[in-house]
Amino acid sequence: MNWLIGAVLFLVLAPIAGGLIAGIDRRITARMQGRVGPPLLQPFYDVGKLFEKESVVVTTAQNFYVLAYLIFIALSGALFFAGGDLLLIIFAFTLAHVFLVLGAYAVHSPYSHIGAERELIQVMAYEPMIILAAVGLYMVSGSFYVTDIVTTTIPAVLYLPGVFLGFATILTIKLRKSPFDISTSHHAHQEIVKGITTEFSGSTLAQVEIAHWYENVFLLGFVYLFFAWNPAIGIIAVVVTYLAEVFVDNVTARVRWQAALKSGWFAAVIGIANLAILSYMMLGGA
Amino acid sequence: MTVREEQTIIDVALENLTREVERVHADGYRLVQIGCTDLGGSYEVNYSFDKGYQFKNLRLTIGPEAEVPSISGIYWGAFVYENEMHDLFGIPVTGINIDFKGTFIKTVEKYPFSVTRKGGDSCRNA
Amino acid sequence: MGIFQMTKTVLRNLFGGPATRQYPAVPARTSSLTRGHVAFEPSTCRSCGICSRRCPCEAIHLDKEAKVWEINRMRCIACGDCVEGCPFGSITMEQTYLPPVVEHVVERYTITYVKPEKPAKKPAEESTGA
Amino acid sequence: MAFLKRSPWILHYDASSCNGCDIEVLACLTPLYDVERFGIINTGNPKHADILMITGGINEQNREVVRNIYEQMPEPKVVVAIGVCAATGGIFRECYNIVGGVDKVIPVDVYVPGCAARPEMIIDGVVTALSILEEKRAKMSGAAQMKDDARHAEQAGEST
Amino acid sequence: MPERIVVPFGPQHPVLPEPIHLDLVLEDETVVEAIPSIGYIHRGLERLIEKREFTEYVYVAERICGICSFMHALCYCQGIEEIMKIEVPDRAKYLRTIWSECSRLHSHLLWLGLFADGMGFENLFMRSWQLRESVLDVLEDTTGGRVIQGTCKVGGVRRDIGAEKLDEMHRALDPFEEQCRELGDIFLNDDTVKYRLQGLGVISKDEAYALGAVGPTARASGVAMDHRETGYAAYGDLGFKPVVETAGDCYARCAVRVKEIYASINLIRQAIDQMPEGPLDVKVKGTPDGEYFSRVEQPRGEVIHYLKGNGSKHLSRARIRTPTLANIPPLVKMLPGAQLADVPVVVLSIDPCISCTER
Repeated sequence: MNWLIGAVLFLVLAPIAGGLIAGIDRRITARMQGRVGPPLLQPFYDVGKLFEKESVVVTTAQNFYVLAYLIFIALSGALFFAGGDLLLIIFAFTLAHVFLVLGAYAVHSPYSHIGAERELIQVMAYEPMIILAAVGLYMVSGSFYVTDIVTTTIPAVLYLPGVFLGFATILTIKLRKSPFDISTSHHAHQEIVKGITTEFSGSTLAQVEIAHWYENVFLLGFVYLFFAWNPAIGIIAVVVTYLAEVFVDNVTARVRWQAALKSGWFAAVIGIANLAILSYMMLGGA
Repeated sequence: MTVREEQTIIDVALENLTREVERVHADGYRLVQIGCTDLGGSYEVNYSFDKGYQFKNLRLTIGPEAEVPSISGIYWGAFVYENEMHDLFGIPVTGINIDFKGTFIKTVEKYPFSVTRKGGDSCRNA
Repeated sequence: MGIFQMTKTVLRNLFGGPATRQYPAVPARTSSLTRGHVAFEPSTCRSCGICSRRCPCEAIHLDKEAKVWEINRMRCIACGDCVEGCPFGSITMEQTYLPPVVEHVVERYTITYVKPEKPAKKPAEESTGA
Repeated sequence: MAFLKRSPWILHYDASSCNGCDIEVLACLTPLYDVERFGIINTGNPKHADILMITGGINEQNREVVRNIYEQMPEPKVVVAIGVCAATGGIFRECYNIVGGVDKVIPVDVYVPGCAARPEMIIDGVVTALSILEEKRAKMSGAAQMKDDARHAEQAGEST
Repeated sequence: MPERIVVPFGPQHPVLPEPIHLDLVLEDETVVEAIPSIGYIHRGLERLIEKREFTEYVYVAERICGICSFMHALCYCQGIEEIMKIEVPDRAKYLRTIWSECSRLHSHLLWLGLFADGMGFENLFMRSWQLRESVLDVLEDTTGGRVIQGTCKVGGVRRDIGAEKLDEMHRALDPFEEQCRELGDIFLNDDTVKYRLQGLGVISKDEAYALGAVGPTARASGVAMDHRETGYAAYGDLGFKPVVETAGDCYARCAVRVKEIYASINLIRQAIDQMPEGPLDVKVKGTPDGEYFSRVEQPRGEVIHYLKGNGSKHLSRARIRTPTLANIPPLVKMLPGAQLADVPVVVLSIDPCISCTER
């Protein structure tokens, strides 16, 4: 029952790994800014604190939506690490974000609503690319199942450089990093306050935070798929990709949502071009 | 290249105000500020203009009841000063382009600088 | 390179170590002129009252009869006007800052200056309270 | 379980200060002082904040704003008044539009003296506030007490 | 027909440390109309003149604003000195110039930081404020206060800067300038910064002049107006030219301030080189009787202190017109058409100092 072990391990370990990654991220960011930065375990303190706080419930629907968001994010991650179908995983993943947007819409705050709108724009921006990434991996490995993609011996990234580049671009959106941290951001100040999470507080916000951890681990897992033929290279690639994201976060200003949308689709265009060339080569070769 | 700054003050009557301001505007002056002074029985309103560091003041002296026409039709930006004039001094200004109607600066005491204010400005936190 | 203009600064920060002054571990940076807080020497004060008249915040209160000099720490802006004005050097500016408090502080000193003889040195009475 | 002490999130509001204390509060976030070392984040969102830092005295128009922000913050929370203006109105005390210190509108837990308060003093103020925050949390998780009770009791416990 | 929503912007808002309130009418995310409302920090400082003697009021003038604190005191003192016909010693004038320019440096660096923060460029914010700390250290070493200096007084200055300290400052200027230029290059050349700033909040030269814009806001639109040209304090002796840009957008306003930082460093260098010896102050006798509009160029633009004395120890009127108040009409004209994401950037581009504005 390998798949069950993978799923359970993910559900248990991902929050720990995600929190640690967030902690490392914050420390590196601080160093890049010439500061000392918070303790490594700071994200855990934050979430722990949020559970200690009084929960100001604006509407009960909000709690339901946020919980659903957490569950679906965890589910998509679990499916992924269980070696499930990529398309199903992406569907669950998208559904999770729909719940988050609904949660933000459930409260009456203009900032929250604008944040929700921008989150939807983000979904539109990254969705094509994420599907293309799945298609690309399918073309290389011949399967949509993560189990098959991981066990393939073909160096996927060599066939899919454009897809990987596009995926790295939308990764910036997904990790909520500058320049695309338009709907909410982990640090810094924003014109829409905290955007989509403005009205969440206490344990609700903590759930959003944990969902982010799951999400980040899942996304890094996705990055690994491109390098899956060699685990060592894969892990290095994941680390380097993440560090590059942190670096980009620190050397750019936030752009407007129009640019985020354009960048997402531009990434998709690169991806499509890559796939077109690939299929031409494969057809030619066949 | 130091420019010597000069300051001139010209008294104007209320009925000539708009005309005088228009003339200053036509001369290419920019509006620097509008400020009032409470003379204890009447107000002194200074319309200050500047062109190349030459400082020109139109001085209007009015009684507490007089209404002042807005110059925001000539200098669009005059509304900030005119609203302030209304909120702090209680001088009615007519025809401001963006009239906040007394909400530009909210004060506990109404018209804290007005001539009709007598005593009553005790320090409440002593 | 237009897009990663800040790279140099970021890399220098990353590898050059943080610029942070580790405050509670390292004492606060002050200079000889730093206006921290006003200190009072009760043994030299001749109750002239210049300080309390000059104070722009009315933080200083002098009771000549009771020989009490008070400073309301919650009003004092540490401008140093009283220090400059004091003809007897009873008020000085200290470089250290006052710690945060949980309620208003009025410091009260009893003036111990004795008129013709040498100023007697008595320990300053100090009480804290709102 | 004292996570609260390790992760105080700050909300800063400028009531009617001269900017002196405001910029010093912001300076606390910057590399030389870096309060993130203590897990402090400036959230800018009352719903996420634990510590409300107020600079400047209360005037007529911001009175409601300050109260509103305070009420939006979830319990437990503390208020730190920064600078003498926030304590009593300072040099502006006698102005016609100044009502007085922040404590005229909402309960204040810590006063940081100074004009302008320095970043080091502000850090000290936050550290003082943390222990009060912890006490409030302990009260909250204890017997179901009225919020007002907790507020009074905490003042008695502050004399350390 | 896009839906119109009204978004209240401020008074408590993370991007703006100060409470300014704007009612933004949005169509999707585009601003159609912006109505500012102020008054959240109105204190009524002008009337404090009734309670403070004219020499004591300097302390109040300093606290009109904690960022341009020294310049407010300077403007006030120069006004009184003009009314009372006091000739300030040369050394005091030079010291005033040095402190003014230090204040400008710290104010501009502070603004650059906030501006970067408004664009979501957190690292640049940190870097600007890190550089600003070295200016604050100099200010603290020479005046005793980081943000409120308290050294200007009617008739001169209260403190001297020793020859040794002047030397040290002079030596520190070169490395400091280098760091500032590196910072300035990021603001002026980074693509994401340019993307956010160029073509945003454009105001033409004629418009800027007609709306009464002052300071960097006016100079960025090509209006060459800088009060330092009138040669108050020691500016008359120093080579000085206003920094002017022509584009009139947020990028130009940023560029003006960046270049003013270099200009300020240069001015400080010159002032230290030419520093005359002599007394620091003259004794102030009598009381002011008369009126004067004292004008000084602050980091944000021209500030005016209208002072009117009646021969008693208390002035009869002090009217303070601060640069931000004059820049509000241009701001109201700049906002429509901007994206919601750009609102903080546009608002910050005039360098609003609400505390000054509302006094």
